[in-house]
Amino acid sequence: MILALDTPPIDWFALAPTLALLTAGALNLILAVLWPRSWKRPTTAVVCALGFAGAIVAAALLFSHSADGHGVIADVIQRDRLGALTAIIIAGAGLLAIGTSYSEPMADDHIAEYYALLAWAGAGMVFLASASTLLTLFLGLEWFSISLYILCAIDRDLAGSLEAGLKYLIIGGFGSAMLLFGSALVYGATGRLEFGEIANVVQAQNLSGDALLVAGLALLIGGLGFKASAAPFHMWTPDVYEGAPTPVTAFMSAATKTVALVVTLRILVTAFPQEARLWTVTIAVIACASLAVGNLAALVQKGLKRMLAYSSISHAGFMLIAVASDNALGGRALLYYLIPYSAMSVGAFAVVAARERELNRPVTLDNLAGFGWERPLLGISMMTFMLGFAGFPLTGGFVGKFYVFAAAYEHGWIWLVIVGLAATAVSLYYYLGVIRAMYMRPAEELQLAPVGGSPPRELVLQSTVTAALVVTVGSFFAVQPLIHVAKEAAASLPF
Amino acid sequence: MIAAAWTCLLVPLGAALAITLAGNRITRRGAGYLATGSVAVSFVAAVVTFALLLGDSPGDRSHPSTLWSWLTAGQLDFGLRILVDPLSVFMMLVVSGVGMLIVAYSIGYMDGDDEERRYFAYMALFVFSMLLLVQGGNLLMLLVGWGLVGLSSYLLIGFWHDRPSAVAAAKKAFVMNAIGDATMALALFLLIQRTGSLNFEIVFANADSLGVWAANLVALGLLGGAIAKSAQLPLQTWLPDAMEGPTPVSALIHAATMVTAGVYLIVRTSPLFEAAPKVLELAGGLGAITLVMAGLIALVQTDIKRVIAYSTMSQIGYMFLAVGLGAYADGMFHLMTHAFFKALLFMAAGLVIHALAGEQDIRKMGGLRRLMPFTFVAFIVGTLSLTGIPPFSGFFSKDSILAAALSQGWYGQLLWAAGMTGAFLTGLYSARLFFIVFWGEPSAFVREHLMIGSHASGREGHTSHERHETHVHSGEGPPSMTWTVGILTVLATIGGWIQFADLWTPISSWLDPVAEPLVEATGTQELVSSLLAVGLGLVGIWIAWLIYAERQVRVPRFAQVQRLLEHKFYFDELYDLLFYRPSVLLATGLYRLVEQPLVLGSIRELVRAFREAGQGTGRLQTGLVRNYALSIAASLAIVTVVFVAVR
Amino acid sequence: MSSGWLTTALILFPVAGAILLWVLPLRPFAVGSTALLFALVEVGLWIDSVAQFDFSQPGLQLDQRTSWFSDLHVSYHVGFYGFSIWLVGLTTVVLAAAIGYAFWAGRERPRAFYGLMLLLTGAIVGVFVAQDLLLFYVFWEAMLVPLYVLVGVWGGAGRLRATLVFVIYTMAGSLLMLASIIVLGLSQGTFDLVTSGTNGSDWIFLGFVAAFAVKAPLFPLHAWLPEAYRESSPEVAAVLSGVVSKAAAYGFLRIAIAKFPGPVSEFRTPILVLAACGLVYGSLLAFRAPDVRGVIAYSSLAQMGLITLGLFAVNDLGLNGAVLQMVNHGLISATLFLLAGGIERRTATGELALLGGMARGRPALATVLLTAGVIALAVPGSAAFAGEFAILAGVFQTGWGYAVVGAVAIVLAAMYILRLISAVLHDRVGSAVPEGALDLRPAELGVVVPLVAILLVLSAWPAAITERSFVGSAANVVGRVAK
Amino acid sequence: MRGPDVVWYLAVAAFLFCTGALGVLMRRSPLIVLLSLEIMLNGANLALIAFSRHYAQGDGQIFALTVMAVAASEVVVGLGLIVAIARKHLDLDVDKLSTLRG
Repeated sequence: MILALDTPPIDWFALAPTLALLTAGALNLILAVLWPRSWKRPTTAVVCALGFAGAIVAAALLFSHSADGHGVIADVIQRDRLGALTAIIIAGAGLLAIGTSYSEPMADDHIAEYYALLAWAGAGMVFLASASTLLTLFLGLEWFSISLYILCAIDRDLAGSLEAGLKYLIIGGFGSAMLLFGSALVYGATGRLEFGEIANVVQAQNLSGDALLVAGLALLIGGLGFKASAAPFHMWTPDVYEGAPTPVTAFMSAATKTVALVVTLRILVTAFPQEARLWTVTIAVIACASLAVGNLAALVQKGLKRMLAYSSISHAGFMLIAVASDNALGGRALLYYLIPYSAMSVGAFAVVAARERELNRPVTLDNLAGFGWERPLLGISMMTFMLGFAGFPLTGGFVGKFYVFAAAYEHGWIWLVIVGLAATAVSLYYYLGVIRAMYMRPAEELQLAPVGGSPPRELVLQSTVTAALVVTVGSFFAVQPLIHVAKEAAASLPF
Repeated sequence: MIAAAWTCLLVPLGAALAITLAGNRITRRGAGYLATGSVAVSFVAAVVTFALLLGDSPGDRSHPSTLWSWLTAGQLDFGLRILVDPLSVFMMLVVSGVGMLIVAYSIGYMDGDDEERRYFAYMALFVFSMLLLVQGGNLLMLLVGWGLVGLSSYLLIGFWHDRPSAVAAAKKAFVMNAIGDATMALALFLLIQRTGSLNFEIVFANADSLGVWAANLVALGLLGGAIAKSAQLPLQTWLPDAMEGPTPVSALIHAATMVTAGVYLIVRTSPLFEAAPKVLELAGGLGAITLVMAGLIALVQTDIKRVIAYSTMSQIGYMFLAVGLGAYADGMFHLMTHAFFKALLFMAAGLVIHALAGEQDIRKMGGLRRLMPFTFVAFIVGTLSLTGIPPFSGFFSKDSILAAALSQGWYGQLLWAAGMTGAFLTGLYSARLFFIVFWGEPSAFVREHLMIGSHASGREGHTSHERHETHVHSGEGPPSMTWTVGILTVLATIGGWIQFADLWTPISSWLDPVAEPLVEATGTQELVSSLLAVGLGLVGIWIAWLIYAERQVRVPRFAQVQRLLEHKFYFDELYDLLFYRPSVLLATGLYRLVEQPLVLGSIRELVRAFREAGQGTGRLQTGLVRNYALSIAASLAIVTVVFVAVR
Repeated sequence: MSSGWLTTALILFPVAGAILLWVLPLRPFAVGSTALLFALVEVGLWIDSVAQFDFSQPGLQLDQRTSWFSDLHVSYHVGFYGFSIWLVGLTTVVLAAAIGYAFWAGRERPRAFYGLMLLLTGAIVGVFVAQDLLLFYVFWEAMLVPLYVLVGVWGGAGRLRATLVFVIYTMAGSLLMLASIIVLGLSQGTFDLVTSGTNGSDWIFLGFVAAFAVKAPLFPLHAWLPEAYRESSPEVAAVLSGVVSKAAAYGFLRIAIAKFPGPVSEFRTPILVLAACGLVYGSLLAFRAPDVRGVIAYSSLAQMGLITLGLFAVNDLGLNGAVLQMVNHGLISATLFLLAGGIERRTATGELALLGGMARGRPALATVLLTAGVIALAVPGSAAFAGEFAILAGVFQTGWGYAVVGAVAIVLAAMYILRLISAVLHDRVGSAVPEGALDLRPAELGVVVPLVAILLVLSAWPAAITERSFVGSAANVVGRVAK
Repeated sequence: MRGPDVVWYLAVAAFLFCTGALGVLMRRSPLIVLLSLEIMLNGANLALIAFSRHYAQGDGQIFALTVMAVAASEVVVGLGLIVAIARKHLDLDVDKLSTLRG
C-alpha cells in the first residue's frame, strides 16, 4: 500500500524568486566540479546573474499577481507585494554586486563557490522578505547570514577577511540567539508563531503589555536591529565592511539592510500593533542613536570603506525614522528610500573596488586624490552617490529623505525631523570630503600615481556603476511611478 | 522755451559723453573746443529761455516739464522734471555764462596736460550737473544735481590724481558733501511721508501744514545740505583743501557756481524755510559767523588760492546772511556779482600761477605790477569789487544785504555788525594779497621766471607741472586766457549796475514772484550801511597799504592768535578727533572683537567640536568582539527592563 | 512655442548646454565659445520672455504646471511675476558676463568648468521661477552643487576650507527651510506657492528666514562670506555676490513676506535691526578691508542689509526699491569682481597697500572702474541711488531710525568706495603694479562694458524696473502685512 | 502525574541562555565562544519545547528541530573559519582579532 502524506498545498509561484536563486547556486556548485578552470569565472558569474535576473522577473510577476496579500504553504510565508518589491530590490542589488565582483582578483578555485553563496544569500533574503512566522523569520535570517559569514571570509589571502568573518559569525550568532529567545518568549506569551495570529491572540486575550510578550518584543527588536546594523547593535558593521571583500560589502550594505528593515517593519506592524506605543518610541530612539553614531564616527574616518560603513549606519537611522512613524506614509517612505539607497550603496562600493584594483591597497581619502579627473565616469558617479547620500536634489536620496521626514511629521514627531536634518547637516562634511578628495586635490599634491600605469578597462564594472547611477538619478525624476509601487507594497501591511 | 531749457541742460552732458567715448580719436584741443562750444550753446539756450520767459506776465512765469517718470513706487511718481521760472533762468544764465568763460579760459590754462580730454569731459559734466541742480523741477532732481556737482567737484579736485594731497582733498570734499546729501535725503523722506510728493508746487503748498516739528526737521535737513555745499560753518573745512584742483576749477566750482548752490537751495525752498523761521535765522547766523571767521583766517594764508578761497567762504557768508533774513533777491544778486568778481580773481591768480610755473606761495611773489600789467588791472578790479568799493559790482550787492540786515530787529543788527566787521576784514586781506603780489620790487623768484625767459624747476614730483615748465609763455598767457579774463573784468566792473537798491531793482522784481522777500530796507538804511561799509573797506585797504606796500608798520604779532588762525581754528583737527579716528577705531575694533572671534571663530570651534566627538565615537569601536557583544547585551537588557517596567 | 515652455526652456537650455559640453569631445577653445554662445542665447530667451510678458497683468504669467508626485501634491510649477523676470534677467546677463570673462581669462579643465557654469545658470533661473515650495528647494540646493565644485576646484589657495564652510553653513540654513517646507506643505495639503494661502506660524517663518538670512547673508550669519568671495575665482565670486545672494532676497520677498503676514509684522523689528546692523557693520569693515575683494565682499554684505531693510519695510517704496537695488547690486558687484579679477591678473595681488596709480596711462580701466565705483557708492542720479532712496524712503515710514542709519551708511559707502578707487587708480604707483601692466583689453571691455552700460541706462530710467515689478500696489502682490 | 509548572522550564531556559551569553562575553577562545553560542540557542530551544508542551501544539517543537539544524551548520562554518585561522598561524584568541577597529 502507498502511504499518502498529507502535505499542505505549495504555491510554487510564490516561491519562484527563491527557487530561481537556489537553482543558480546549485548549478554553480555543479560547475565548480565539472567545469574547466579557465571558463569558470565567466560561466558561474553568468549563471548567478541569470539566477538574480530570474528572481527579478519572477518577483515582478509576483508583484502584479498578488494584489491581495495572503499566507501560502500553511501560512509560513506571506505572498504579497511587500515581499515581491523587496525581492526585486534585493535581486537588483545582487546583480550589481555580481557586476562589481566580476573582475575581483580572487582565487579561481573558489570562484564558483563564491557565486553560489552569493545566490544563496540572495535566496535567503528573498525568502525572509516574505516570511510570516517567527520560524521562517529565524530560518531565513540564519540562511543568508551563514552564507554571508562564509562570503566575508572567502578571500583568505585578503588581510582581515578571516577576522571579519569570525567576528561577524560570533556577533551574528549572538544576535540571532537573542532573536530566537525573543521568539520563544513571544511564543510563550501567545502560543502562536504567525505574525497575524500573534496580534489576534493579543487582541483577543487582551495580552497587551504582558511581561513575556514585551520582553520578547525587546529581544526581537534587538536581533533585527542587529541585522539592520542600527546603533547600539551596529558595532560589527565597520569591522566587517572593512574586512570583507568589497563586492561582498557592497551586497551586504544594500541587501541585508533592505531585508532587515522590511522585516522589522512587517513584524512590528503585523504582530505587535497593540505594543505600538512601546516600539515606535524605541525605534525612534534607536534611529537617533544610529544617526548620531554613524555621522559622528564617519566624520573622522580616513578609510573609505569604513566611512561608508558608518554612513550606512546613519542611513539605517534615517530609514528607521520611517519605521518608527508607524503609518502608511512611513512604509511608502521606507520602500522608496531603499531603492536609491541600494543603488547608491552598491555603486559607491563598486567605485571603491575599482580604485582598490588600481592601487592594490585599501582606498583612503588621500589616495583618492585626482581620481575624479583620471576616471571621469567613475568620478561623476561617485560624486552623484555622495550627493545622493547627503540628500541633494537630482538624486533619489533627496526625495527619500523628504518622504521619511514627511512620515515623521505625519506621526507628529517634528523633533525627529529636526534630528534627521541636523544629522544631514553633519553628514555633509564627510560626503563632500570625498568629492573634495577626488576633484579638488590634484594627484600631484601627493606622489601617488595609480599602480600599474593605465587602469584596467573594466566594462562590466563601469556598466554596473552606470546602472547604479541611472537608478540614483532616475528615481528622482520617476518619483511618481516608484512611489505608486511602494504604496501598493506598503498597502499589504495592516496600517 | 521748454525745448530751449532742455537743450541748455543736455548739450553739456552730450559733450561729456562724446569726449569720454571718443577717447584718443579726438584731439586735446578738439576736446577743449567741444566742451566750450557745448557750454556756449547752453548759454545761448539760457538766453533764449530768458527772453521767452520775459514774454510771459510776471504771474505765470513758472513752466514745469517732465521728460519721463524717473522713479516710481505704487502711487508715488518722481519725474525727470525741470522747472523753468525766473529763479532757475537767473541761475542758468550765471552758470552757463560764467561757465563758458572759464571753460574757454581752461583751454589755455590746461594746454599741455596729457589728460586734457578727461579734464574737459569733467568740466562739461559739471556744467550739466550744475544746470540740473538749478533747473530741477522737483526736490529729487535737485538732489540728483546736488550729488552730481559733488561728484564732478570730486573728480576735478582730484584731477591731478598722482598728487596724494589732491586725492585726499577730493575725498574730503566728497565725503563732507555726502553728509550734506544724507541730511537732505532725510528731509526728503520726511516730505514724502507728509506730502506724498517732491514736486515743488505740491510740497510748498503743504509747507504750512507740516507741523512745527516736521517743518523744522525738513528745514534743518535742507540747511545741512546747503552748508555742506557752500562750505559754511561747521562743514567748511573742505573748501580750502579743494584748491588742490586746477585753478579754473577753483574759479568755476569753488567760487562762481557750485559753492553758491546752498544759497540757491534756500531761496528755492524758501517756503519750507519760512515754515521754520528759527532755522532760517540759524542760516543767517551761520553765515555771519562764517564770514567773520573766514575773513580772519584769510589774513594769515600764504597760498594765493587759499586766500581767495577763504574770501569766497566769507562772501557766501554774506549771501547766507541775506537769505537767512529773507532778503532773497539781494542774496541772489550778490551771488551773481560774486560769480563775476571771484571768478575774475581766481583766473587772474591763475594767470600769475601759470606765469610762475605753478607757484602759489605769495611769499615768493611780489612786484608783478610792471611785469604783468594786464593781470594787475584785472586784479585791482577784482579786489575793489570784492571789497565793495563803488562803482564796482560788489558794492551794489553787498551793501543792500547789509541794509537788509539793519532793518531786521536786534538779531538783524547783530548780523549787520558782523557784516561790517567782515567788510573791514575783506578790505584788509584782499588788499594784503594784492600788495604782496603786485607791489614793490620783483622778488628773486619772480625775476628768474619772468624777466629771463627760462623756467627753473617749480615744485618737484608733480608731472602735471613739469609740463608747465616746458611750456613757453606768451607774456601773461595765451589769448584764450587773457580775453576771458578781460570779459570778466568788464563784468566785475559793471555787473552791479543792473540793480541799485531803491532806485531801480530789476533783479528783485524778476525774482520776487518766486521768493517774496521778508524785508524791505529803507533808503536811509541803504545809505548808512553803504557809507559805513565802504568806509570800513577803505580803512582795511589803508592798513594793508601801510603794512605791505609802504612797509611802514610791522605786521602786528600775536603768537597765539597767529597759530589759531593758521590752524583755521583747529576744525580739521577737531573733526579728525571726533569723527574720522573713532570710525576707524570702531571698524578695526569690530574686526578684532566681533568678526574674527565670534563670526568666523564660531565656525572653527563648531567643526573642531564635531571632529572631537567623532574621534570619541571612533574610540568606542575597540575592535574587541566581546565589547561588541557586551554593547548588544547591555542595551537589550536595558530595553527589556524598560519595556517590562512601562508596559 | 507656448509661453509656458519658454520658462521651462530658460531652465533646461543651459542644462542641455552643460550636458552637451560634457558629452562632445570639443577642443578647449571650442568649449569656451560654445558655452558663451549658450549663455548669450539664454539672454536672448530672456529678452523673448520679457517681450511676451504683459506687465499690465497682475498674477503669474508664462506659467507651466505638471504634477511631479501626486500623493503629496508636489508639482513642477514654474512661471513669472513682474519682479522675478528682472531677477532672471540679472541672472542670465551676469552669468553670460562671467562665462565671457572666464573664456577670456582661460580656465583649465574647461569642459567641467563651463558645464558647471551653465548648470548653475539653469539652477538659479529655476529658483526665480519655481512656484512650488519643493521645486524651489530643489533648485535652491541644485545651485549649491556647482558652486561647491566651482569654488573648490578653480579657487585660490584657501579654496578648500572656503568652499566647505560655504556649503555646509548655507546647507544648515537650507535644511531648516526644508523642515519648514515639509510642515507648511503637509499642513496645508499643497506645496503650490500660488494656490496656497498665508500662514501664521512663527516657527515655519523662522525656518525660511534662517535659510535666506544665511544665504544673503544677513549679519551676523556671514561667516562664509569673506572666505568664499576672496578664494573663488573672480567670475564665480561675481556670480556668488551678484546673483546667488539675490536668490535669498527673492526668497524673503516671494515666500517669507508673501506667505507670513502675521510673523512678518511680529519679527519685523528684530529683522530690520539686524539688517541695519549689517548695513553699518559691513560698511565699516569694507572701509578697513586690506584688499580689493574684501572691500567688495563686505560692501555686498552691507548692500544685502540695505535690501533687507527695503523688503521688510513692506510698503511700495521699500519693495520697489529693494527689487531695483537687487538688480543694481547684482550688476555692480559682478562688474567690480570682474574688474578686481583683471587687476589681480595684472598685479598678482589684491592688497590695496601694493596697488595704486593705475589710472595713468590706462584710461579704459580708470573710466570703467570709476564709473562702476561711483554707481556703487550711489551717487545721486545713479540707479543705485534710486534704489537706496526708495528703500530708505520706504523704511523711513516704518521707523525713521532705520533711515537715519541708512543715511550714515551712505556716507560710509562714499568713504570705502573712494578709498578703493584711489587705492587702485590714484596716488603714487603701487609697488606691485608693473610698468607694462596693460590697460583693459578689448575682450575685458566686451565683458564689463555691457554691465556698466545697463547700469547707466538704469540710472537714466530706474522706473523701467520699478514701474514693472508690481502691478498697482506692491502690497497686492506680496499680500497685506499688518502694520 | 504532572511535571513542574512551565515557569520552571522557562527559568532553566533563561539560566542556560544567560550562561551562554556570559560565556560569549567572557571567554577568549573562539571554540569556547562557539560552544557558548550553542548553549544560548539550546536555552531558547528548551523554552520553545516547554511552551509547545504547555500549549499542547507541535509548532514549538518543529521550531526547535529547525534551530538545531541551523545551529549545527552555523557551528560547521565557525569551525571551518577557526581552522582557516589556525592554518594562517594566528593564535586562537578573539581578543587578538582586533586589527579592524576605530
